[in-house]
Amino acid sequence: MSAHYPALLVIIPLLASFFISAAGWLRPPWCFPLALTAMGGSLLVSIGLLADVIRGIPDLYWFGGWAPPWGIYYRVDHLNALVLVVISGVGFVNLWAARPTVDRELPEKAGAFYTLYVLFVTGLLGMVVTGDAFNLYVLLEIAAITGYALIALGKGRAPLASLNYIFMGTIGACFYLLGVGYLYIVTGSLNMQDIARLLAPLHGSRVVTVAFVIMMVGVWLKMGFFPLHAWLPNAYTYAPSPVSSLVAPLMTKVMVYVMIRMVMTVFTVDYAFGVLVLNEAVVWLAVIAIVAGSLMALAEKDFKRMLTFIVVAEVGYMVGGFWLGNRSGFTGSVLHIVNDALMTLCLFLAAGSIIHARGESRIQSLQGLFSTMPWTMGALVVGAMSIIGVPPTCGFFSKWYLLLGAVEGGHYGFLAALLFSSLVNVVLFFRIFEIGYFEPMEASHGGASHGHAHGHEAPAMSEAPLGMLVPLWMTALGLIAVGFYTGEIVGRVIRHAIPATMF
Amino acid sequence: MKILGLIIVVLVGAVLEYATIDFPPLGDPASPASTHVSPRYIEKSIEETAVPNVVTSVLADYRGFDTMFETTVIFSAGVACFLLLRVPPSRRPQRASERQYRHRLTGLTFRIKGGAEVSLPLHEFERVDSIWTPYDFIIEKVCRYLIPFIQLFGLYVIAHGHHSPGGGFQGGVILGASIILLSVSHNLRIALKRMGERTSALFSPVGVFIYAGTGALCLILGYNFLDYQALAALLPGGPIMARSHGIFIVEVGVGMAVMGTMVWIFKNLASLGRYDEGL
Amino acid sequence: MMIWQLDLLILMLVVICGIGALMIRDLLGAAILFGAYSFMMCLLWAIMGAVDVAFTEASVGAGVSTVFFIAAVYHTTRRTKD
Amino acid sequence: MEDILRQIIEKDNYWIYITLMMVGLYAIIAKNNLVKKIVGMNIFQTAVILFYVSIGVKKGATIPIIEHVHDTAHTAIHAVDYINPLPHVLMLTAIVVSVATLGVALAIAITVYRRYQTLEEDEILKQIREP
Repeated sequence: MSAHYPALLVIIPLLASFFISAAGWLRPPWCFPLALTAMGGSLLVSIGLLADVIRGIPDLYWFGGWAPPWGIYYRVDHLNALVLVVISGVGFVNLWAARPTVDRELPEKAGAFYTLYVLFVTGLLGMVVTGDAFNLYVLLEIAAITGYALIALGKGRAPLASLNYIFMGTIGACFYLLGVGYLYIVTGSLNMQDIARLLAPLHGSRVVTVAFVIMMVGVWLKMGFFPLHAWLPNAYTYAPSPVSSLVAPLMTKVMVYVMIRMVMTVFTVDYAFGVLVLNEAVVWLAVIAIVAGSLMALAEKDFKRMLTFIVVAEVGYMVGGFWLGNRSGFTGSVLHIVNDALMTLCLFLAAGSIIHARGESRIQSLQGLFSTMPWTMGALVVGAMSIIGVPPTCGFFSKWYLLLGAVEGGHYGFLAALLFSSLVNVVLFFRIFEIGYFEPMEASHGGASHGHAHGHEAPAMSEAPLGMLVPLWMTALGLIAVGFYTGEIVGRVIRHAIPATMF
Repeated sequence: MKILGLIIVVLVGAVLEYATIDFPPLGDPASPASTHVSPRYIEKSIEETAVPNVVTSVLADYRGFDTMFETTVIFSAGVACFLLLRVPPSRRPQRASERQYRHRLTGLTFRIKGGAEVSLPLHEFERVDSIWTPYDFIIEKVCRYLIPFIQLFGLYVIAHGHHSPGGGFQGGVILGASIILLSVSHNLRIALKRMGERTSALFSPVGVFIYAGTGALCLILGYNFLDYQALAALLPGGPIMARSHGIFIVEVGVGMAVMGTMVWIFKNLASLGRYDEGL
Repeated sequence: MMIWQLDLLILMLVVICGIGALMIRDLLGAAILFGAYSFMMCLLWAIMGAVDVAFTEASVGAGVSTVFFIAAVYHTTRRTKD
Repeated sequence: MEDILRQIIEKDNYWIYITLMMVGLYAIIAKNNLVKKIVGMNIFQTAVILFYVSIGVKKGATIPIIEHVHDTAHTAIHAVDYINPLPHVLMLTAIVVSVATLGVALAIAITVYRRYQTLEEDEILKQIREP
């Protein structure tokens, strides 16, 4: 049975999404359980795949029984097995937290919401595991279209933000498709490893250079890398909270993975770092991304919007880490994909439960949160520690590898940017803790919590529903657990993913 | 903003033009694209899948996995339009603010404001859209007689995808366009009587499920996903004919999915999700 | 690519319909011109030998997407400033 | 003059897809009306499709449908006289994706109109800045 794992990984959620859509019309109460089995099934299959990869069983799957350059094939190696587990894990945990909000805001359309949710995760899983360049474009479009629709569900400026996301996302996807077309016209094949084999003699030609540049611009546009990030803050802020806590942790990280896969497998490392002398410039771009992201986060008055600018800065970490070109930089970047997905999920889930209870997310309105919502704020503290990079949590270890890579690569600008952004994160989150802890809730501030007349008595606890707290605390504990297992993850998985030629 | 746009456009155009210098000349038979992978498709298509139209055999068999996700893209667009636009019946104002009726024989139209309940002998009156389009005998009658033949042509396109250009997508779109023509020529309510929202909303998942289900069936029968040889156990003819039948089943699934989705998107777009007065 | 004058005519018509669809001030006109642009693209592909793609573009491009545009413009405005 | 024109049309007409793509990109960036941007986005996608189809063109080759008579001996089919079918398959996917994106973009444009009563980007931003 395990030979079919790569196929099952994508087919279970795909078939489930058809049943959910039909159940939305025939048996509405079945929608959530079906979505849960879909996410649970793909999580189990991805853990099985990771186990296979660690045991050294290479997973190759030929679709339709055709050999690779003619048919499409899935290839699971050390790099994408890890990302698969993270995606299905985040999808599964976030589904629990999505239920209260969906039941409250879209009771009749829950079937459609869960269908798009499961299709979004299917698109991401397929993108990570595919070995065919054009198949990656089709799955990119599935994840994109479901993302546009889910983001446009929000209130206020959400439709306009989603429309801008559509324009930028389509330009990015079309640039990626054009890059695949330029490679196809010169090599004649669409299979990633086949292209790499045929590209070897052509490394000097203009077409390959332009294909590389277009693909990178397309992928950077989709991941919100600094100069091309204009769509990201509005899209993730105005989206409904279960959607932003699904899209923010996953979409940008998977696009970073696609960039790494393209550079490592299709263009091969010695072309990207040897022939092209771009990596210095890209690391400086990443430095600008980190600094600008952190400064813009400082200037924000809205809590959720501040988190989106932290996501922009984190994208700068991963891109800069990879383009340093040394082993610890690569390890830090891949480890940061895993850690940052968990950290961003924890922060956005906390923001979601605050908005669920308080109704608004302006920083000024977060007074007295420690007394009214102690559990949520507890998890937020763990998430903040991880973003800042405090040892027990996983954020510290990936930042440690990035710093190591910066020192080894002799890139002190990147080093300074990492330290600067960590300090800014400290300021950001302690500002919120200060408002949340020290400023008492004014009696006049009605809101969800019914403050008593004489303010000094602690206002009653108006915690987010249990359905949102359990996943939040699972993620927070997951942050600490992943922190402890970093040695395992790096030693058994990431170390094998590093290409031999990387010095 | 316009100058920034111009600069970006000229820059990107220059980069793209710079690359075309190294392209193989247009239409050259020895270019890598037409010598590396595609000769096998052309030469082996009849041998392996007994389908003369090479595009259909590559679409549904060699690269069938792509097409399954492509049908999922269409399906997700249909669900997305429903999610964004559909106004659930419970939230709509109870009575439509203003309704128009036309007397069939004399052609007089009555506008009833304030949603008052009026008892009209309905066989003599017919409801008309608020933005009233003049009743046109020619359009209604021609479309009424034309639509069945368009649908027949759509089914032909799906069925004949093996031998002539066409297949699931084109046939599905033509079938969807026939329902859209019905809604545009008459009014949305007549189109809804012909194909209700529930039918079109169930057509698209069932269509894509036929595609993915055939693939899963091959998985259950022991072969790889979407390997139609496995269907030889169920269908007459050897493994090659099984592939041809597999491609046909998949094309029917795609046709159903695309038809259901096109009609579903049109209904949501044309009536802003209220399903009473549309284009 | 048989008669090159015919190709030149269709190429010019494609570019003219494309730019026309963007320059025209009335959105309904833009939708119609976009339908014409799709039909010209379908002719171009039929000449290039891509019959399946031409068939799809004719039915999907000229057929359905023009109706979607008109349905959208029907519910919004035809007026544009630029 | 004539052979120059012929050379431009026959030999390398890649300039056509670059012009269309730049028209589409300019429209997305510079146009003020949202529906005009959607038209520009669609032109941008059709330009990429045109590039892929022009890869598959083969001089002196017929359409990729093999007319074969069932009973005659299996005459050898050589790939030179049939057009490359692979770009056509890829572009069926791209056309379907462009229609799906068009449907979702128009649905969102309608919700934007219902909320702000205008499709002009500057008027919408003015409404957002002073509520």
